[in-house]
Amino acid sequence: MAYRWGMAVDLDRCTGCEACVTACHAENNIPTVGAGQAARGRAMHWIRVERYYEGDFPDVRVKFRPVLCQHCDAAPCEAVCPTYASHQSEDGLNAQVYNRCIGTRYCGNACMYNVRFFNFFNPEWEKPLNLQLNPDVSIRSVGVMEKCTFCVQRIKAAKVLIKSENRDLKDGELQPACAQACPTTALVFGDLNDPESRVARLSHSPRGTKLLEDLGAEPKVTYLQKQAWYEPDAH
Amino acid sequence: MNRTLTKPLADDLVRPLFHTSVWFYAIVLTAGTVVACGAAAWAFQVWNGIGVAGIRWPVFWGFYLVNFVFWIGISHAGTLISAILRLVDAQWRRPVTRCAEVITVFALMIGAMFPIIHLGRPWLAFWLFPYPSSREIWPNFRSPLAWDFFAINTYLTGSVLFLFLPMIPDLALVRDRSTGWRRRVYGFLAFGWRGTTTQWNRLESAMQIMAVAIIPVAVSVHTIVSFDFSMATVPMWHSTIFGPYFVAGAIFSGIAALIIAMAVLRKTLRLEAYLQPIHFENLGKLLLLMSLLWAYFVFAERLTVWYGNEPSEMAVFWATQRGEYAVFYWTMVVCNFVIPLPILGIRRLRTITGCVIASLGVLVGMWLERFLIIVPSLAHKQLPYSWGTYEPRPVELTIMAATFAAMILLYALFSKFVPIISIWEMRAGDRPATPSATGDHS
Amino acid sequence: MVTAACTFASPGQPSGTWAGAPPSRWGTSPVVTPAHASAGDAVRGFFGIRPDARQPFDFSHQIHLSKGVLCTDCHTGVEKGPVAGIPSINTCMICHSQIATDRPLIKTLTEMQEKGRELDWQRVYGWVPEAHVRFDHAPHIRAKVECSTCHGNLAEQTVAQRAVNMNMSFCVSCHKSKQASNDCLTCHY
Amino acid sequence: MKAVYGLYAEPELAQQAVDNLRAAGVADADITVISSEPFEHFEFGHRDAKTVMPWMAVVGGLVGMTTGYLLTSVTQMAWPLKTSGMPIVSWWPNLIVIFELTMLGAIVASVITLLVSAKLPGSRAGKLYDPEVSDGYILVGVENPSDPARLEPALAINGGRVKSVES
Repeated sequence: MAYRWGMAVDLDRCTGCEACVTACHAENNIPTVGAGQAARGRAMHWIRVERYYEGDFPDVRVKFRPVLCQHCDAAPCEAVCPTYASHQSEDGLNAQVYNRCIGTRYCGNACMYNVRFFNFFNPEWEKPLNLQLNPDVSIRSVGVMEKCTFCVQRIKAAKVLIKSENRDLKDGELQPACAQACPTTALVFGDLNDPESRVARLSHSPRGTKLLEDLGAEPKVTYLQKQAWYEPDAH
Repeated sequence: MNRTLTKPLADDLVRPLFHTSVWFYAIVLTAGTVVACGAAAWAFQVWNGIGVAGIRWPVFWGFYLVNFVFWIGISHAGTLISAILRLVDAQWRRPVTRCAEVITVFALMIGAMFPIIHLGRPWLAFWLFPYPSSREIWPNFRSPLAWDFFAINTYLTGSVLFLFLPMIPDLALVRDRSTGWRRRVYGFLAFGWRGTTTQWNRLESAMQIMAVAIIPVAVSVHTIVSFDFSMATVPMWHSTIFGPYFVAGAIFSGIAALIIAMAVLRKTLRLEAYLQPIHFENLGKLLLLMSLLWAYFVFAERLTVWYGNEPSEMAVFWATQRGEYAVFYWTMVVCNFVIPLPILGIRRLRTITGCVIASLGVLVGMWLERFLIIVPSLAHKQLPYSWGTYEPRPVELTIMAATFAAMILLYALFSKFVPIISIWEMRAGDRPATPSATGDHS
Repeated sequence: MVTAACTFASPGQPSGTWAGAPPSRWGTSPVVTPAHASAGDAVRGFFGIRPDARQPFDFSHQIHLSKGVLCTDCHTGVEKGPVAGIPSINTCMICHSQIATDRPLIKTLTEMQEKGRELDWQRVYGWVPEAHVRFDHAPHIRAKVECSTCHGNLAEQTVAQRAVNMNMSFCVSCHKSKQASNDCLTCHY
Repeated sequence: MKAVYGLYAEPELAQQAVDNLRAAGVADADITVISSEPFEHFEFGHRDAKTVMPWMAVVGGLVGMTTGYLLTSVTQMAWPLKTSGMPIVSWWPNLIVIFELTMLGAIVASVITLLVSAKLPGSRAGKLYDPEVSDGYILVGVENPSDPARLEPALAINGGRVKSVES
């Protein structure tokens, strides 16, 4: 059976430590553009932790929301791409095919989550940082859009592995870097087509909502959060 | 009109082809320099990466797309207006059609450059073309950019033919009047035109059919340009009004460009006898109509957004009404409506000078309109955490200046080598139809 | 300063023989650099023009295969992972410590092994970095794709040559005929 | 080529010349009229107005429409890639491409019909022509007449000039 990768993000567990952001940068060879370019809006973070403040001083609470590509089923970024660089993969991933991308940046505009990033220049790593690059991940060249892939290189490797060992994938065996790095296990990744997987069960949780759900993009990332009407004791 | 006048008419309109003033060289040199600077700026951008432009996350489209929409809008001056006037057989169209159609062709060529200039990897722009490749993948026809490709190419093909076909008899005329290399070049371009009755009849039929076909194409072109925006769920883009709104805006700016071009031609080529106040008067009325239509569309768009009170749309709405983009917004309203309305509405002010002033305002206003559609919406998408800003960089400004220079350059060269007013159409227009001579009387 | 984008060789993503990009000359940050070293380099990259690999010496596949040596005897990684592996001198010396030791070339190899030096073999196939193609040998071997499908009949070659035009159409037609996945992410990620 | 022709400044005179030629027994198809502007309002100006061009435009449009349909559907089925949850062959967007190609087909077909039926581009060598047409004169003449002497009086109208071409 085909996989359908998805994620659940437990906002009640997220402490905003940004370990996911760091892990993602390290895993996916995301260039750090430097202060000058970052000030010009060229910073890239496939996953970012949005901070929102609630209440008035001094009674202020901070809310964190990790935002990554939502891998929407009806992704607005896909249909607008004239070259199919952005399309739905057979596993339901929101694929970004770098070699096919000509850099219209239309997908970046169409994405309501602003989780697509553009290589304004060719990336470069100063010695010895080039030695820490992940050999399993492409280095994206200038003029190409990039975004969260749910660590497709890990998915690919796991698929090859289970095929060579002739077995099924175990739930939790495969994790993207962000979920792996999360100290509070706020990020849960897995196969939504497997009803027994943790992510599938969490996605149906009454605490779950989708980000900008009313826009109809049908995201595959579920945000879990204490709801006003939800009383855990009632269950 | 007396027959004896047709030779002076041809003499007048052909004169710029054989007599070059110093001004011509000055214009070509100046505009050519600016165009060369623009080409250098583009080469610089291709070599270093598109990051040298001001576009940034999340405002991925900036000045390039503004200019794209602007120039495609300008292109609606010519072929569309000329086709409509030809179909309704408006006699005053005759000296206007060719200078209008030339604007279309050149503005389209310039406008169509921008989608390539703005690409991250422009050397792969040919992937937008539908052709069989070893990759076995075709363009995605669900993408508005693929629609753009077809719409612009159809319109460009149609417009070039619509301009060139009625040029053939005039090229034949120039051929007959010239010697040496000019005779050979014009002879080649004239396709061996003689002017037999068959040729005239076929030409007229073709122009009639093309006029019918080109009007829906022109409407579709700017509708599809508007789809580039309205297909995305970006606040204040995702609107059903965008199609007609863009078409109206395009014709609006197109007429303004035409009026300015005609006023310049009138002075520089001494065409006062042919481009008369009546032509400016009529185009001025058309411009007034479009100004009112534009105001109506803007009001309808703004009212709907304000009434709907949707938070993400209101963020863009207030940013343009009284926020960081308010200066541009109200300048646009003044340029597109407040200034043109009295100038064009009051008959005494609807002079050539008045029309030119109003047109200059409209060009500025319509350019700002495209800026205000593209940038504030992208800067204020649904998640406030990811709001951003945009400001152009020198490379964008240079390329933009170069496109205006390119228009001047191409127009100057064209009017130097081809009679800018259709001689045969003027001749045909000079002769009132005599009732006794119509119909079969043999 | 080293540009990783071009000189970076990874398993499954061959680097080919592309020149590295020059250090940055523009911008406010060190990450900014043109994608190619020169305009000529850019044009060659666009058309995929690449010089043939030049090997340290003319290794004869023909002789070795005719003696009954199997591909997997030397290219040991091919069944296990992405890269087939280019054998080190140690691999050569498994046999050549005994066989044909009197040949001058083998003598040189023996000397090199003693000094701990390696041969500078060059990659025969390879893609431009912008192609972002990843190729894993192992699944293809498991799917019983013959080595000669892509590498040609090496029993007739001395130095390995580019036997097929390795463009996307070549890969895709084979994937289609074997009903392997044609999802873009199978190879491009 | 031999020819005899008259040059007239006024279309009324040209019409008279055409009528005279007919009266002299010249077939309509043999009369050449060349002018520097169309004369739709005169009988001689639309002797040859019938054309298949509108039909050719329709045919061209249909060819374009078919091309558009095949291009959008066949290529998308050849390598089906899902985007935005839309069907592989999505009619709404495809209609746009089909429309554009239909119009392009119609335009190109009418222009091809124009070029073929008006014999453009063509050579003027060996055909009746006079550069004075460019100055506004209307040329009425007969190419390779069997009896030039008989036609000259028909063309000699007050206000016109009769010329002839030998060899």
